[in-house]
Amino acid sequence: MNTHEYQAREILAGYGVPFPPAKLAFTAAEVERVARELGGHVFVKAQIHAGGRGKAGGIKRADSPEEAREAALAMLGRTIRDRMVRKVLVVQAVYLARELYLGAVLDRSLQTVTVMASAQGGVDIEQVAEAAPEAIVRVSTDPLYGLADYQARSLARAVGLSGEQVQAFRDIAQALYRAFWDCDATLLEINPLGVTTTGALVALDAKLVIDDNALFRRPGLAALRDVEQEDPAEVEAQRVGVQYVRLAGQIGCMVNGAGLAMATMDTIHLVGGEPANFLDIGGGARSDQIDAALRIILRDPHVRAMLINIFGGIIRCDMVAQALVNLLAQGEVRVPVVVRLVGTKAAEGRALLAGTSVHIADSMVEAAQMAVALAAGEDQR
Amino acid sequence: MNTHEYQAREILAGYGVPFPPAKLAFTAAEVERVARELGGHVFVKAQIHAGGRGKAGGIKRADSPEEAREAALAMLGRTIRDRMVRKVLVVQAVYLARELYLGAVLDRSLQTVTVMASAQGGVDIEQVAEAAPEAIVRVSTDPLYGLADYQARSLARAVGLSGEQVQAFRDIAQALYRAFWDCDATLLEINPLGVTTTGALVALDAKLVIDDNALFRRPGLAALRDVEQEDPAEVEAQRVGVQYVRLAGQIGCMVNGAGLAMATMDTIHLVGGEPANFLDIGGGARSDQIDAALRIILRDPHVRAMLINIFGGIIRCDMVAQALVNLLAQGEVRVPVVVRLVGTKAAEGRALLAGTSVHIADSMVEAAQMAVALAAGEDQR
Amino acid sequence: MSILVDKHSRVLVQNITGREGSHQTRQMLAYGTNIVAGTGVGKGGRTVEGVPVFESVEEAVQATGANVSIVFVPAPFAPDAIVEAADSGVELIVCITEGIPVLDMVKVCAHVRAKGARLLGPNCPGVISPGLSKVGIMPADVFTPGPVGLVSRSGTLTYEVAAQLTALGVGQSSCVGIGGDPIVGMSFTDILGLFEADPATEVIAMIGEIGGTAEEEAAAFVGERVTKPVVAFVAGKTAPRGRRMGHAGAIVSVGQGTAEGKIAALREAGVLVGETLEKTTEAVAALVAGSRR
Amino acid sequence: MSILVDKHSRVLVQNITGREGSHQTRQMLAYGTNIVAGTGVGKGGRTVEGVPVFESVEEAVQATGANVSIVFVPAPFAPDAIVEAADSGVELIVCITEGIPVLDMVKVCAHVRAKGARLLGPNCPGVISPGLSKVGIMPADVFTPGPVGLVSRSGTLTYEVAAQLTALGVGQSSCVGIGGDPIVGMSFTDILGLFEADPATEVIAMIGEIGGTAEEEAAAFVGERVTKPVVAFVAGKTAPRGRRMGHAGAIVSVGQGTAEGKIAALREAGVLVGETLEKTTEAVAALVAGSRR
Repeated sequence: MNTHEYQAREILAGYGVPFPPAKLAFTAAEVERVARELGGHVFVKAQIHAGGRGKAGGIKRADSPEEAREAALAMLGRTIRDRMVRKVLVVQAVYLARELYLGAVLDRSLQTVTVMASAQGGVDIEQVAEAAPEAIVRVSTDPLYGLADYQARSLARAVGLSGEQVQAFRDIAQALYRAFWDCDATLLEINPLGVTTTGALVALDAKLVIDDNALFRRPGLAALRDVEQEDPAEVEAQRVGVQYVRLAGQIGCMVNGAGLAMATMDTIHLVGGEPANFLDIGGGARSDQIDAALRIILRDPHVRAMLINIFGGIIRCDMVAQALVNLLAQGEVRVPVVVRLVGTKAAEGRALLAGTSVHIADSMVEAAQMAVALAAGEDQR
Repeated sequence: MNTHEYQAREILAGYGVPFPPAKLAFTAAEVERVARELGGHVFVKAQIHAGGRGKAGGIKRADSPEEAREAALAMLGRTIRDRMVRKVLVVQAVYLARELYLGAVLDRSLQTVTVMASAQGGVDIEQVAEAAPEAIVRVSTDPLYGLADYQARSLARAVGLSGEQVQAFRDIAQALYRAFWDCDATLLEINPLGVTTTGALVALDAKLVIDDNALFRRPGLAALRDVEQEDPAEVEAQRVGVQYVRLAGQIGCMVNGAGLAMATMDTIHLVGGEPANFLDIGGGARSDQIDAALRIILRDPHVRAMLINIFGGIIRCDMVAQALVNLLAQGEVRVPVVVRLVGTKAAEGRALLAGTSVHIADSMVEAAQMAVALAAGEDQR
Repeated sequence: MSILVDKHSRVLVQNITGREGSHQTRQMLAYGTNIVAGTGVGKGGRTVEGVPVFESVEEAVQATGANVSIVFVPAPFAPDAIVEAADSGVELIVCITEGIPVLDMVKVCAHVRAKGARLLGPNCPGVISPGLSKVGIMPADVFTPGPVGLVSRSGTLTYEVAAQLTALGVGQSSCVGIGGDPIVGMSFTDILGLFEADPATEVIAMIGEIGGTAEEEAAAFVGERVTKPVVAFVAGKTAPRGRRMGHAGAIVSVGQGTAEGKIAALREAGVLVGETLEKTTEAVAALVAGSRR
Repeated sequence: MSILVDKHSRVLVQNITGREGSHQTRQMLAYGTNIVAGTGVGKGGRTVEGVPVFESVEEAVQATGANVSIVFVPAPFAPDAIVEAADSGVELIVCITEGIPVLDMVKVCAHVRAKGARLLGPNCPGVISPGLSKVGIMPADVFTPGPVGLVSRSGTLTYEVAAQLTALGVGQSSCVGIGGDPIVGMSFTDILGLFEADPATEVIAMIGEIGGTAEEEAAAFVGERVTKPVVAFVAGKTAPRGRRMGHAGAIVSVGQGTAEGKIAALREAGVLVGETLEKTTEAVAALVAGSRR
């Protein structure tokens, strides 16, 4: 689960991480007032669940309350990176000498938490990881002992800190590490971690992603969820209990199993199409879930054809076929459909679809080829 | 560091451990009022740092506010087990079917925390450990994973609980375990953990001992210290930085090193005397510490002779001798003194003592024999 | 022969009294799996499908000598169930449960390692040694005994590949789903080592996916330690960065986990990587035919 | 020969720039200990008594090949210093520091074990192999080379026993203080095993005290694995229950740790237990004389 900057900030501040003074605001007038309170020189930051908001106009410097008001007017109620801006964080401007990166992620291979730092802060760490992986320094923690002082100090020195900054960095890194565990985070980062012109460390942005599987025991964190920032189709999918991720292509697909769903997407790409989504209905989906999943796909205006790829196990192919037949009968299926059914009750499923407009394929490759061809035909209509 | 029942109770209650309603009171009038608030049927419990207060009149049942007042009058301002009663806890009476024991201690051998339970609660667990060790069930925890559900359930079943009681016990045991770590405890116990006549679990007494070495990082816990409940000589020793424990004998001893101090005590016993104290001045004691240590011993009215046993290492024997010479000169030494000096500057130390009333011994056994004989002579005077 | 489970496996079903546990117990018994015991909190003393139910794993192990367990305990309690099994001397623990908080698995995996037990999963379909024993939830009829060792992070891809192999007339020694979570017990590397040592396995098929570095580590292991031919497939070439593809573990992040990187590492190590599942299974079949010649 | 340290030990002093660290460095250098490096936070690049100071253990180890460290870091930071040494590949870590919270040591000992390092202490005087190397704070002049292996939970009792042995003309192979805290790294058992394997050690002297069960475990180990004669002394027969006798570890509680229980267990295992220190050292001397005859 994603959180907003102001939420992550509040959590980290609770662990003693220093941030510049700031306040959340919902209207331009509020922004102007807050900017005045904060001394006039501020940053106005759109609170949206999207990376790269800076380049997209989601972070603006203002040197007077009036400028802050104007910056807010350009954001509030508008869409940045496909996300509606409902609130902005007004942050007192700080004069920085350098921008560092500090983050914690899971190290799957060592099965523990890794703390990372870089002297190249202020940009997306993914870009640093690609362009200059050696610019990211990592330490692996012992989950029992935690992030050792010496490890935090070595990160501090590696990013060019010295003297009292080393202890300040250590305190921030250990706070981040503790917050990571306490929040059941999968990612927690401070980027940039600024070094001010007077040498002090101050956190200027924070990002927290929480393990969805742990929300059941973190009601306080679960309450931070901002559904409005999520794709409505993904919200609906989560509600009915299927896994959906919107993609940019034209072939909607419904598959059981995450691995098979990805393999299906890859096959579509291989034969010249692009998947419109990832959709895994899971191993034991019910009729109503299948129905909901099909409707989610059909609601996507970019979908030109649908591919259904089911390996029947606990889930029965005839149940999937019946759900599709029902939708067809209701006239809800506006695009050509290709179905591949294997495993439990596959023959029964195919029998149900006989006589409908649905195309039957034997293999995944064949199904993908048919779907791509049909989508191209749709496009020409 | 020892804590009071009401303090341990408050801490555990913060972790969700159920206790009957109760209130701390400092005067008999207060006790009467609280007893009335609590419905009249209460226990009045002296808050002192001493075990076995029940048998010594420190816990009394009252069935009316007036009875509670009388019980309090019999305690407040009096001494129970050598401890002054300054406050009592007034606890609503609960009707119990059974009394269990639940505690956590350090397992030195496995280097982790062990959680113990017994169906024989309500008595000193030391007695159970001696009389019927098999009546105590133990589980060792993984410090990373903590007290597993299954372990808590197995303890619950072992002490005869069943049904919903098992989950209730699990919750209490896991709360106790978490509190143990959070408090840097060396002992944390609920005794008795009562089973009410309706089958509910309720904690009726709690004992918490905190690791002195961890107090530096637990200011909130360090503030719980009640110096008045401690032996003034031990408080003074702690203040000056030496280790002192009052014992029942007549030979005061001052030694450097805990092991050597115990060996000295044992030798005194072996030759027919009894040590009046354990006193370890440590490996690097200063003059003022040695002076303070000598005064602490001399202040004990039971002391009939003093034995000083120093193995000079970092500590110099001449410094110890000089401190003693100074005290002698001030006329502060009211009992015969035997000194054994070995190691760094031993000859110089002995030279300083030549011509004084101090007896010099060569070996530990000889020193003990001399001290015991001198003490006997003092007694006959 | 086979790896992990066979006719001698004495299987314990943890939470056998639950809906999924009892259903799958029926399926496993029907396959011939030697299920000797089950556990159910507060349900000790009952039987499910003729299998005796115990209050704790310790009691079950003492009474029946169970040495393999399969966990159907709901996510909030599954970590505890794994720890209990490891503490009670179970040698192989198969955790089917999906949705366990990943930081719980950091603790559980460390614990299991310290106890010297083996953990498969969580969020995995289990393991089947066709014709011998099934300790998992896979549809049994697509598997058939033979010389291919199959290991996968994905459940349905395991079934798909096994079905295609079976259709091509190629059977399997053992098929292992290691699970789709970011942190799982046994890794590709562990399973590859077992297949390498298993006389019944002639060719190894490995089905990876995006996320993490397990495939890269497997590639290094194959290069150094595996003499048997390995064919691989990696799912997720078209997955966008930073989005979780169903499996909690299927996410590309901080420069790690792309399909391209995995495929390159595997090819570097001499592993044949199929472009599609069909080409992958055909390559496996050809290698089996070749080794039989 | 000796155990733990000898002429080949390359010693690192952690917090060499502190008062105690620099003082003891002088003493150890005077004894001939091969001190190759020191650490001091924020003090990298200096020298202390001619020894180069590094910012981290890792740098010190890389630059000097140090394989033994001695920790003079104050209690709040000592756990971290031990972890750092273990992570940096130091083989033997001697922690002199007193007053470390015991639950910190639960974590630290688990970490050190997992890293495969050895830890002596905390709250210990260290180890001396007379004539070869001293990695500790003991007064050197009471020790002399010879055939007795000495191990103790107490510092001053170590010196006392060594001095008495030296006075009796009996030298020591190595003298080890394992520390007076409830949780320490190497136990009596670990050291007994090393003495048993050390050709230079003919007789073993073991000085225990009340608290815990380390002496009972040592007794069981002696009964099963030690062929060399062992003489023991246990301090604290007159200590009251439930009171801490100086050492955090010297406390009798929950039915464990009495001197009587320890002495009985040791005698049961064939260990000669002296009633006083004098009788203990005399027994050791007699055994040495006997074995020399």
